[in-house]
Amino acid sequence: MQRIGVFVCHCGTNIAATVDVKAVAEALGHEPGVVISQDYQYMCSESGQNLVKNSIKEHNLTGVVVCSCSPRMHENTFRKAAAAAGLNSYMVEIANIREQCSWIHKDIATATEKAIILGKAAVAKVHLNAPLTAGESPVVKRALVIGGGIAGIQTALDIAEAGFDVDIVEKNPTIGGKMAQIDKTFPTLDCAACILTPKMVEASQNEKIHIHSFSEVADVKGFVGNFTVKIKKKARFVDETKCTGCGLCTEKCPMKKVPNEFNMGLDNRTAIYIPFAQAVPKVATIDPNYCMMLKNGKCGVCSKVCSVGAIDYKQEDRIIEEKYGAIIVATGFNPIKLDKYDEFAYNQCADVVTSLELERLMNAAGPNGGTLLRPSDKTHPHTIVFVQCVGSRCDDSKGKPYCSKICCMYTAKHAMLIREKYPDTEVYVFYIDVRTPGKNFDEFYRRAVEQYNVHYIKGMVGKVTPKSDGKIDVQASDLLANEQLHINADMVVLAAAIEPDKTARPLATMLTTQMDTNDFFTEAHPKLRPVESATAGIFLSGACQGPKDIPETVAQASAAAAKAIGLLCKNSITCNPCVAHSNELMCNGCSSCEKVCPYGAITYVDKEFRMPDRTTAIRRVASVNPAVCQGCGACTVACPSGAMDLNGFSNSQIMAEVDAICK
Amino acid sequence: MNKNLQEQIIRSSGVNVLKCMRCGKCSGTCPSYGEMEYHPHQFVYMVERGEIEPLLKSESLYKCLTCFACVERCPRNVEPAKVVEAVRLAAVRQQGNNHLTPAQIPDMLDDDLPQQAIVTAFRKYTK
Amino acid sequence: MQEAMIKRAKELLADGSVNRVIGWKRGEFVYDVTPAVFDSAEELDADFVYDDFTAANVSKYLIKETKKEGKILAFLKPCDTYSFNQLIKEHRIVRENVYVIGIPGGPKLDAEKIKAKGITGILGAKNDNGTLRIETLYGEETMPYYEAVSVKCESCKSKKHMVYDELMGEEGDILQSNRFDMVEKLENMTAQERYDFWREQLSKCIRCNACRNVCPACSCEKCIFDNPDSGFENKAAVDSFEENMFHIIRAFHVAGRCTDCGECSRVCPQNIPLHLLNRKFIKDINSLYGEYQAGEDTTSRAPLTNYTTDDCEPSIVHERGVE
Amino acid sequence: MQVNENKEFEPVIVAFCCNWCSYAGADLSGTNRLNYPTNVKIIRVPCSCRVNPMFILRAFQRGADGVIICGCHPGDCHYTSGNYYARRRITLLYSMLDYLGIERNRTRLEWVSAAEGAKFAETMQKFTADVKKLGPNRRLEDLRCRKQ
Repeated sequence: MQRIGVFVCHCGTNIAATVDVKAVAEALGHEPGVVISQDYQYMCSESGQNLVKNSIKEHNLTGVVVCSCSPRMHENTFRKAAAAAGLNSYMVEIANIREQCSWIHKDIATATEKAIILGKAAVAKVHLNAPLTAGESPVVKRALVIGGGIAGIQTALDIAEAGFDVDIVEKNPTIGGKMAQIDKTFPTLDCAACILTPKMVEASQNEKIHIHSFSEVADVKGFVGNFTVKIKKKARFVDETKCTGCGLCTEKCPMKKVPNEFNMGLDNRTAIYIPFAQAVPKVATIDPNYCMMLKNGKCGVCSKVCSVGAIDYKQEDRIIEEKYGAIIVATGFNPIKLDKYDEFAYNQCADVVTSLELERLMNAAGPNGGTLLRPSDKTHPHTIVFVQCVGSRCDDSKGKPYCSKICCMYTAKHAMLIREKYPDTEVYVFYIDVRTPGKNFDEFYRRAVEQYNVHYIKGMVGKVTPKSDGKIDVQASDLLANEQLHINADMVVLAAAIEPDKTARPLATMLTTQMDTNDFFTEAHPKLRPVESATAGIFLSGACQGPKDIPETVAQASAAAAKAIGLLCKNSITCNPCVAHSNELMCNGCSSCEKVCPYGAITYVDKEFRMPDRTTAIRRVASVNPAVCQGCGACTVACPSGAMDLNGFSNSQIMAEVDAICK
Repeated sequence: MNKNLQEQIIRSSGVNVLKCMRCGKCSGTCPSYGEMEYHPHQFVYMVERGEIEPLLKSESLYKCLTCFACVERCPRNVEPAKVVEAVRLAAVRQQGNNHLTPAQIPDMLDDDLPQQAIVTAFRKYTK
Repeated sequence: MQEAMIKRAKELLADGSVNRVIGWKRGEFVYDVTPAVFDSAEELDADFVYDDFTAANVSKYLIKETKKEGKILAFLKPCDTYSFNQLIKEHRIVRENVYVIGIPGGPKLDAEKIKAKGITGILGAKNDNGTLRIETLYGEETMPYYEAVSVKCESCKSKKHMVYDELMGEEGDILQSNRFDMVEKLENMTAQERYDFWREQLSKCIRCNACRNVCPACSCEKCIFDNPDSGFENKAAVDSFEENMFHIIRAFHVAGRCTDCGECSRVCPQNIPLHLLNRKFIKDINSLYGEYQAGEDTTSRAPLTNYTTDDCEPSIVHERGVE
Repeated sequence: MQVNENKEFEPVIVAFCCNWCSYAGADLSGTNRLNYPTNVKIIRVPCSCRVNPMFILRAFQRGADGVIICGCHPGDCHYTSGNYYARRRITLLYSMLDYLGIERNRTRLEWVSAAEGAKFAETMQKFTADVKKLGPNRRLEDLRCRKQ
């Protein structure tokens, strides 16, 4: 029989206001095996913990039940306290009487009754607890960064700085991501390329960083400290090791009518291409959808002009496999498609553009060499209307429910840059709210209004109508003047909502990390663990976790790196001892458990057994690798004989809880 | 502030006026804007504040074309046109208020107006 | 058939291909035929039986037998071969240690059905063109043949052997059976009717464990119901629901593994239609996750150790059929 | 089972919640003070695939009036595939219970993420109301044990 101590926490009034804690302590004190039952103001406080520690020693306790907040909150606190008093940490069970009782119920009588039942269930479980010892598993000292935008680059640089090898997997031919497409950055108005490209070069030259561009993660196996990842290196039909990036092939390629995705399709590139001048790696890539040699075997110009013989039309996708201790997700974002917002005429009129398209239109390396011209007729626009919140802050059926966060600031930036460069231009910004929480952000926005005379109008554009004279009628409401406006504009710029990259969802499934309904990765704790996923060893960097501007992205990238470094520094990590184990005497060797194990933790061994009639027989029995097992319990249900059981959540423990609740 | 009327309008329209984020897109998109005293976003806001009487008295009620452009465009699915319609219904339902008398009819007639429309309108706007 | 089988068994014993034979011998009564292991030609001559009362499935015995020294000869009816394959899949039978001869199967006779007609002192029975001629201590009795056919053979699913090293007699086909008719009938009842039906049936259970002991899928080294550590041990009913729980859990444990050999119902002394539980699972698996016949092969993944990402939700149970 | 005529029937409801999504979702409904009936008692399991059908039967056997299982949404399982196996097992078990004449509304499986505190509370309210409507679980009683 266990000697159990029960400790009921008041949590100030959080619990005590709706649960009669004294009655709970009293009732649980009568449960079999309970030798001491006490209540206390704050069990998690130092003195509360000391109460537990002293009671363990004084009453020689073999089990502890704490009736308090969720085990997700303080289970570890009390486990550590128990361990400090010489009791195995896994002899502690928590009855959740705050989140699952006092906070949701109002009637003291029924809430107290429920708290007692929850306590009884925990006592019943502790009776069947057994001391567990955690094993250890080694940590592979290498990190994988998925995504090579500013988030991924910063994370990789920081991890490399700490002395660990890092691989960056980037799906595009070059790293750089969205920041490489941006012209200037707010609120300083410095050139994005000027601050990004040195980092790209630094990443490519750092011998600890290995860039797999034009590659994708194909498969992830394993667990924290020991992931095995398959990376698909897509065929770029150019030998990366030979190509010098001279660009001769891109000049000679006869297929010149390929929409240039780097310039948002506003101009064209060739079938063999280098996305932009500062690309890293600066290696050409052949687009198989347009290359005539790959499509019908007629051409081969690039191969002829290449002086180093880097062109390889026969190249195929390659899978490489590598082991990592930590994985950092930095898959970033994209602007949403605007097809369903007919009212803004985005699909009907070339002069209605998205903000990212405007970045390219204004960029010196963009389609117009940095002169802002209307895409339709290449004339200088005199009236430009900016529309904020296009697809952001919508009802779910109409767009994204969240604020995309960066639009207010980049719109102010655009407006200001235009007014600076072309003072003859009238700029209107239709806003719902101007959101500028950030260092020097509101000052920046005020400058746009006060210094640059940008017309900020509180209201939303209702309708955009392209007219036959090439102008665009913008119909909107001015809520403060309480009037409807018509603006005869030359260009309309839509601040499209941003959404996570489409590759994030399948990746999350591979990584077994959680996502919210918008496909942003969910952090382990919204406040206290913002750069970790709930899955150990997987970290989150940048906009894959939620909309972010560049400084925030970089800050989070470094934070994720710090967390990853903290893991990589360790030689081994303590495993979760709540793993499955097989009772060989009962195991049939039927392989059911092996088939459902998501980690391949179960293998079979032939063992000799003494039979009842004193003969011996060799039987095939399951054996669990405790370092690989993650403790999901799928095997325990697949096992018909009940040979497979789970530490900490055994069949008998769960049934004891069921019995206690149903009594 | 008229709580009863406010509740009636919210219930009969099925619109949650609290969803409105005051962007004004409804009014930005409204083709009858110029003829209305109170604009679509004001309907939503005034119902939220319980200021129903001015709306009931306003000609704006009958200027709404029920074209549903505001419903279509509202980013938050607030459906202002349904609020307008609900206020209109509330006006119609007010006991003893005949909005139309038989004597007024002859002046309104013109050759293009279908007979059925006259009958329907008469039914709708009288008690 | 019996003579041919004995002859072939003796040959294989003689040339050393096998050192034992698993077959059947008679018990106290002529219809009381049970599996038995024979070591010599003499034993075969004396006791080996294969007749219309020989219904038992010997596959399960091979779990233990194939772990012994030498090779054993097993005669398997078509339905037995499914069980045999399933046990191979589950690594329970050592295939190298068994020589399988496929033999024609049923329909087999159910002595209980004959006795139910008031016919006692049975000494033998023969099918004579649809009429069963029963030799008894008190002279010959007759009854319609089909009325004496055992339940498990009434809805035979296959006359084809899934596995054999050698075949005696003609190979048959997989049949279009009506085995789900009764399940469907139950499904179409109201919940109250179903409840009443099962309450009456399962209330008959005396917990003799015959169903479990005969079932080739119920071949655990130690049954959880016998294991004091499992938390499920209960040999005698302590609560009114216990027997019912036993049968539901047993059906669940064999779900996806049960080949529908029908032995459970055949051996039940209380005539509980236990096969209707197993067939419900089989029918559900077929309709929800695609056709699956346990024991058809030795490699495929069983439905319960498999999944697809677009499997139906459990709410389908609440949406279809009769409430 | 004795039901006091004067007192409203209060069902015993056992909820199995996976540690990663649904238990966290339950905690969230607590954090947001979203009320659901006291009848619901939660048992924490690592994953919905840990829920052995035997636990459900045991609960019914020992007097539960309803059993609900909550897990991560399909595709979001912390262990990749656990809830897919659970989905098959629980579907088949519920179908069997239905076949045995146990009322459908006594069993449920619901996917609740860690972010869905409101959904958790709503689900529990609805489920409790449904079970309450059914009254005490009659179980599959043994006719021989029947008190005359």
